[in-house]
Amino acid sequence: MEIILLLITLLFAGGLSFFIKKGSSAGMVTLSGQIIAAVFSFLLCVRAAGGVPLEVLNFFYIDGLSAFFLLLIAVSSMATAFYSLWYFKNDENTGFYYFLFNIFVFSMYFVVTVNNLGMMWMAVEITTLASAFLVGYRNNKTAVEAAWKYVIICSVGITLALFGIILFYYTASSQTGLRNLNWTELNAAGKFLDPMVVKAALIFIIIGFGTKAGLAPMHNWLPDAHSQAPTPISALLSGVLLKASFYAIIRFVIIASKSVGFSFCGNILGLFGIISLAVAAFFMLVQKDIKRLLAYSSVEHMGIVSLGFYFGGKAGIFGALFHAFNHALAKSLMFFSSGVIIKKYGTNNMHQIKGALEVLPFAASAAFLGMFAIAGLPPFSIFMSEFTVLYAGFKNGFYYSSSALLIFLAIIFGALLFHFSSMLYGKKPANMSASKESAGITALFGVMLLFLLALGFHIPDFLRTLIGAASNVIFGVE
Amino acid sequence: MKIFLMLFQALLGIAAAPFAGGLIKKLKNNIRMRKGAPLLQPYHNIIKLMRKNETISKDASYIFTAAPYIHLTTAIAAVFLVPSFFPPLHVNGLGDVFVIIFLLALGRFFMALAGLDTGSTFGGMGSSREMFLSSLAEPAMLVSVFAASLAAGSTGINALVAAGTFKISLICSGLAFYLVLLAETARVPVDNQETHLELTMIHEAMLLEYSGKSLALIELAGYLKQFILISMLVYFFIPFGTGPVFYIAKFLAVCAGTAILEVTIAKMRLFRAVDYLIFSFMISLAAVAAFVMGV
Amino acid sequence: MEGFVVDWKLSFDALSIFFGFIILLVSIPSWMYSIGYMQGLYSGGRILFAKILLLLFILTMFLVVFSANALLFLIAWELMSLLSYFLVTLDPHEEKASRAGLIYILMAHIGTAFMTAAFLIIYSYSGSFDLSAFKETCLILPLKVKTTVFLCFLVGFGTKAGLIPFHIWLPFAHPEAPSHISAIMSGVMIKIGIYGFLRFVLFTLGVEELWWGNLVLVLAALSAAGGILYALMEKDLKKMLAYSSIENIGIIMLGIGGYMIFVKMNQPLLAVFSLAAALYHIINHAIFKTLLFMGAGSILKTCGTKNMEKLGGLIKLMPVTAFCFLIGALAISALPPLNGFISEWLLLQALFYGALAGATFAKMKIFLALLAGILALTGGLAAACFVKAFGISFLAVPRSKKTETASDSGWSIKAPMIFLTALIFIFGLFAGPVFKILTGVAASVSGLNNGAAAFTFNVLSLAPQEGSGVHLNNLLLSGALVLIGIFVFSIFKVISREKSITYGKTWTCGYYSVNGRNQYTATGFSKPFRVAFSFILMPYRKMEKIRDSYYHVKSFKYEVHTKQLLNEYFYKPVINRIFRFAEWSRKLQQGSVHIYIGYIFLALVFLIIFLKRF
Amino acid sequence: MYIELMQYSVLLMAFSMVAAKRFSALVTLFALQSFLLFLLTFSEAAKNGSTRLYIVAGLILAIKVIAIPAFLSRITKKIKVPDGMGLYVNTTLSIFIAALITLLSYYFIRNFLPAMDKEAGAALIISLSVTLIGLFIMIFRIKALAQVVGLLIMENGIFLAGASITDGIPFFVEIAVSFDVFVAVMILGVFVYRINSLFTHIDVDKLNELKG
Repeated sequence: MEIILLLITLLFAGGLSFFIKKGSSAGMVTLSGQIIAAVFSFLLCVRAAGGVPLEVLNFFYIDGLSAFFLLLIAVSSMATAFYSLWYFKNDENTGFYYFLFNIFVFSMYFVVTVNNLGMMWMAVEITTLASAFLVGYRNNKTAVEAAWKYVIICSVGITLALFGIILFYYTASSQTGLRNLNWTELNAAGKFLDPMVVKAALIFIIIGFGTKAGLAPMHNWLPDAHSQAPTPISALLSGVLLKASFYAIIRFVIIASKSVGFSFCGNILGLFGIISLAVAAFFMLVQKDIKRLLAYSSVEHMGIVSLGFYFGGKAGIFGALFHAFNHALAKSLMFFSSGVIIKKYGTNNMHQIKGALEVLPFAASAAFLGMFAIAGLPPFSIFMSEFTVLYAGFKNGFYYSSSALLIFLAIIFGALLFHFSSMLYGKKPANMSASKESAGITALFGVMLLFLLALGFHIPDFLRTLIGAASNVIFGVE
Repeated sequence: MKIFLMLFQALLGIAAAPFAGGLIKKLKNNIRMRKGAPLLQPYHNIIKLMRKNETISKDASYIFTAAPYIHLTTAIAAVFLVPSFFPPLHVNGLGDVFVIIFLLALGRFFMALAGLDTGSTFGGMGSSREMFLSSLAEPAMLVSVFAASLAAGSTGINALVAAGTFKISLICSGLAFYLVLLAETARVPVDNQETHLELTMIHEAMLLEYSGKSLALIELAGYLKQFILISMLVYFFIPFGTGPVFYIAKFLAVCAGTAILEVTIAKMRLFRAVDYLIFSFMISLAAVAAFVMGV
Repeated sequence: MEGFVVDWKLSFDALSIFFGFIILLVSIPSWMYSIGYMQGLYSGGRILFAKILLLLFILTMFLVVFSANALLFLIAWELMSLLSYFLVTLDPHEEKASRAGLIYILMAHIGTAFMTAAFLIIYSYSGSFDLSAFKETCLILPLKVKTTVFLCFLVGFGTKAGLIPFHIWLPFAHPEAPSHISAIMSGVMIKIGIYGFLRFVLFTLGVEELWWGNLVLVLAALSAAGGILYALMEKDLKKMLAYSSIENIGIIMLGIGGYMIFVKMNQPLLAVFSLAAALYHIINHAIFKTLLFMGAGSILKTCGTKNMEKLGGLIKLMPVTAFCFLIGALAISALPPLNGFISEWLLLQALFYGALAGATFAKMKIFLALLAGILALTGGLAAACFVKAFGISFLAVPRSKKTETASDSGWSIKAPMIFLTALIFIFGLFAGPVFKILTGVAASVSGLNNGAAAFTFNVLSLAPQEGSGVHLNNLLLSGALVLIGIFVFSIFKVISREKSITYGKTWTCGYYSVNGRNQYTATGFSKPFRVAFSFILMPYRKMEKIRDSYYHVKSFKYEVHTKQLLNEYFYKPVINRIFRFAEWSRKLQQGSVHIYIGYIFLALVFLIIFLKRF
Repeated sequence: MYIELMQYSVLLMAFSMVAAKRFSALVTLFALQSFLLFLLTFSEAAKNGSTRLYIVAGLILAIKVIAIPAFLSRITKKIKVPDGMGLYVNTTLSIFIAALITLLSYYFIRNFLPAMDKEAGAALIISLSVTLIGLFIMIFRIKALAQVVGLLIMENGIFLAGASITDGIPFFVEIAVSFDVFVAVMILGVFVYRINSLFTHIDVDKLNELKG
């Protein structure tokens, strides 16, 4: 039941914040809405972590996997809502923004909870449409351009995905006379599906949803959208949206693996994973725009996640899921902190930002530590997940791709450090003066860093069991 | 008892060392159809210098004053280590042939510092060149000794002295050692003791600022060093006949040879000296190779 | 297998304790030094920050040394690099420091990547990160895997230790760091790399083939000779010290490589001996390198420069620093009777007896003789290098205004230096007992039969092999030296009693005055070496004359630089290639949405065509 | 029999859209194509008289045949842009490429889905090629609106697949999808307005501020 309440809450919050034009109060409404939603999703997680999936009116279906992604969405959207308060504190009538924000989050919740794959497809499309206006929110040339590319490319991808879904449905209905697109039933019918059709379908699925999940070479919308959207939205995009659409891929992979075996799906994902890593590595080296830099790093991390699936095995899956979670945290932190810097310096161009450590001690150090976190240095948790993925690679004998992963990680680390040390160190511009920073935001940074640190040393049993349940779903363990 | 013998031998060495220098000079002059200074001239010089007052640069520090003492001290200590008049007298615990090399290096280190101490340009130039040549000479010397000790089966002085059979390896290493000896004692193909042109000086340039007693110390130390090296050559690389007589004979022979060599060949440019030293290094390696082949 | 858990298992075997001791030995004086050094250089808050960082840094080093779990080791290791990076870039205004830090941590990270690979390969066989489990697994690893792992470890740990050719970060990071940090980094941190090598290659992986040892020896020789050569070219005091660290790492690795080949030549006794010698040099280098960096630091603090060409005459202005630096210089140039001499002597003995023993390995004899030669060359160059360092920066006349007014710093800077100077003497004179302990350590960790008894003739003297009548009793030797010294001194005092000493201008063959400008310079001092070794150093000169008329040259600028062979021909080109490729790849994304959709189309077509391949 | 005919004519429409130079022609052709789909669905509905399919057919008629073309042509009136939609490759080559695409989909279906029965396979080939042709139009037509139409063509192709190889994907999914398409087109239309107002043109290939 919670899920319905959750969604209703979001819709309600959205509507309310649409009607109260006033920025701050709308923000408060949204925040509270998010918090309530988060509470609900925590409840759901707790229930689903047990391993028994919840079915609500044969429409929503929440098992370990969905629960895990619920948690992910809940955490980052809550944090983002909080951050938006600070980000928009000076602008008036941001009601529309908050409305879209809620719809966006709503649609993502919808994606991970709905049972019917057709509906899931639609929800993913809605995420695009809702976030389109958010990306184009600043409504200047570049923003509109980015939004246009975003919508067009994602729609194309999604449409291809629909083709894949139809193929799935075709074989299901022709082999087993299935009359609907419910995941549960498709999954049950999984082993009867015609492998060739499934393979064909899977191509379209992975390319389709992969476009939205930011896998290279379908990733091109991503840096534009991330760089042009308001910072909270960038955080949400790469923190949650990418994972949500990767969730869609996973759902289909689960079905497909029943008939064509896991390795086939894994191989395709692995291919895209490696390409994403390579693209990210080289584009990050010569990047000028800080938000684009972070966007590419998202591409990289999605690549790592899909590599986790490629390497497979319990380790690989665990690593991939855990990595998705860590990345959501760390990347949001990165966007938040660099958002602060950008607001202060008034530019995205990294060559014009110098001596940030002096101007904004807290935000800058948060950005610095977060940078080391997403670069995968211990003791931050991303190191752990990357390490797990790597382990899976070496264990299952993928020596070349694991070595490639190591190399690209090194290059990316170099690129990140190169850019950030040039931004944070050095003399501050003459006209800049060290300003006091908002305590709330600093606290937020502190909390997120703490999370990253703690997860690096010990994964709480709750999360562990949740991920375990998720991977059980993936392996089809009942 | 042994200790006293050693002391005696050391004193004897100290007393005899300048003579070798004088001898070589005399021979050289005779070969050049000159009369030359009397054989005992080195003693005269040292005593004369002792008598003189000393002038020290006011820019110099205690290094400048201390260096000659340290130089001489290390030389004397080395004299204790090498066998000279009475062959196997070496006291265990004073280390081995490598230690001799390290000791000489200590003295050189301080002389080079002293050269820099007064701020005199020539001093600096001298010490730079000195360190340059010595650092290149070191490997050759060490490896030649290495080869000899391989033949002897130990780096211990006594063992080295005891090992006495002619082998190609020994000849090669002996030759290498001799080349190094010439370099280390500032002899002609590398350096020229008799030059009076500062720019061509190597060893002497370091000492330009010295006068009086200190200079005496240094000259004595120099003679000692030459004595040590020649004794090492005689004992470790020319293995026939033991006993003082043979020793002195061989010693004088080496001096004579050196004198002849010095008058017959010309001094090299500084950077040709590099090739010279590398050549001797190569010979010493060849000695090791020969030893491996058992010849 | 649900994610990795870090378990904080620690182990305290002889090796770990030995390295823990070294960490203490260096970090306590450095801590004390830092108190005096940092005040006045940084603001109060930053000093506190630096202190906390330093504490954490030292703790992580302990963690690395004592961790009995490879994962914990890895985490602590990377943490160590990270903290030291923050310490190097302590002053956020220093652009140079941040760049140096960048190179440093990037290299460290690459090294860690290799280690990670190696660990994971072993782990995928062993299934546990426990070191003992690792050890057991390594017995059954196939040779190919073992070789891979060995090479990974060599690169990984070699990078941290600053072994040529993985050393490039070192001459950047060490000079830029605050001096006490440079001291700790050069004194201990790079030794932690050695520790990793010992722990994981020698005592976990085991020495599988002879060529492993040979490879290590060759790299070691390269590091020793190359390091000191580049050090000799430097006129920046701290950079020179950094390079000489590379040299000393090379010397240490000589001992370790010796161990590796002697094990394969089944000479357990010699192996232990050579390893112990290496350990001895580790201690010694820790002591005198820390001391020298402290000296350089106090110069930097008072004279505001670490460029030798601007120093001079400091022996009168800062006597304590000068004396300590002199002793350090003597020790590092391996001159008797100080500690550096002992360890190098031991290494020479190890090489010699190796050459003597390996009857069945004929060409090893020549190889080892060559190595001995290179060691000697290194010694000679080191002596030259430190004659230059001390002579130019402490002797003669000051070369700059600021230097003329220099003076010794406070006690918190002097005391640690004096302490370390004392240590140099102690570890030099009481070589026998120390070496006994070290052989014990080496024997116990290597599990080879304990030859400790054989190596010390009596309590005080060293003996490389029983029966070979070679003993070195350093106490005796130095006693003799002192006695002779006193003897000589008194004799000559007596002889020339009534002679007077006059103090005058430096003669310089009659040149009218000696001042800061016409003294011999560091660059001039190293000129012959630069010419002789030009095939490695590739010197080049920049000259510019500014003349106001044809006849009158107003000002004349002349610089000599040397090229870094490796940087010029390996690192820079590779990095440039990568950047150029990246620049080129930007063309793929020119902003046209059509092309982007085209990519999707192509991906689709590709998969459709190659569907059967997956 | 006539069902196949209609399917093939849908493909024909796609080809003619590739050949189209002017935007108005494109819209008209699109309407026609949608109308064919409507006929297909309607006949299906008539055959096995299910109200579900009737509703779907009505939806198609309402949205794809009437609403969207009207909306699009309204936009074209609103924004004063030349009617030509800018070709990267001229019509001849375009048609050639479209033919290649058809061949590709033929190869794909015949090679990888041999199990499929004959007419279903044919239908799938047609729908896939229509989809890919839509993609092609999105790639090789410059103006923004052309891209919108290309997207719609892809939708049509997929709808054809859904209608012909399966007996229509589940009902409310279908409704949702068509509404979704509608919304998408609306939003895209809005963005076309914005682009026009900001850039005073709708040449999407001139939107290349964001690089690398």
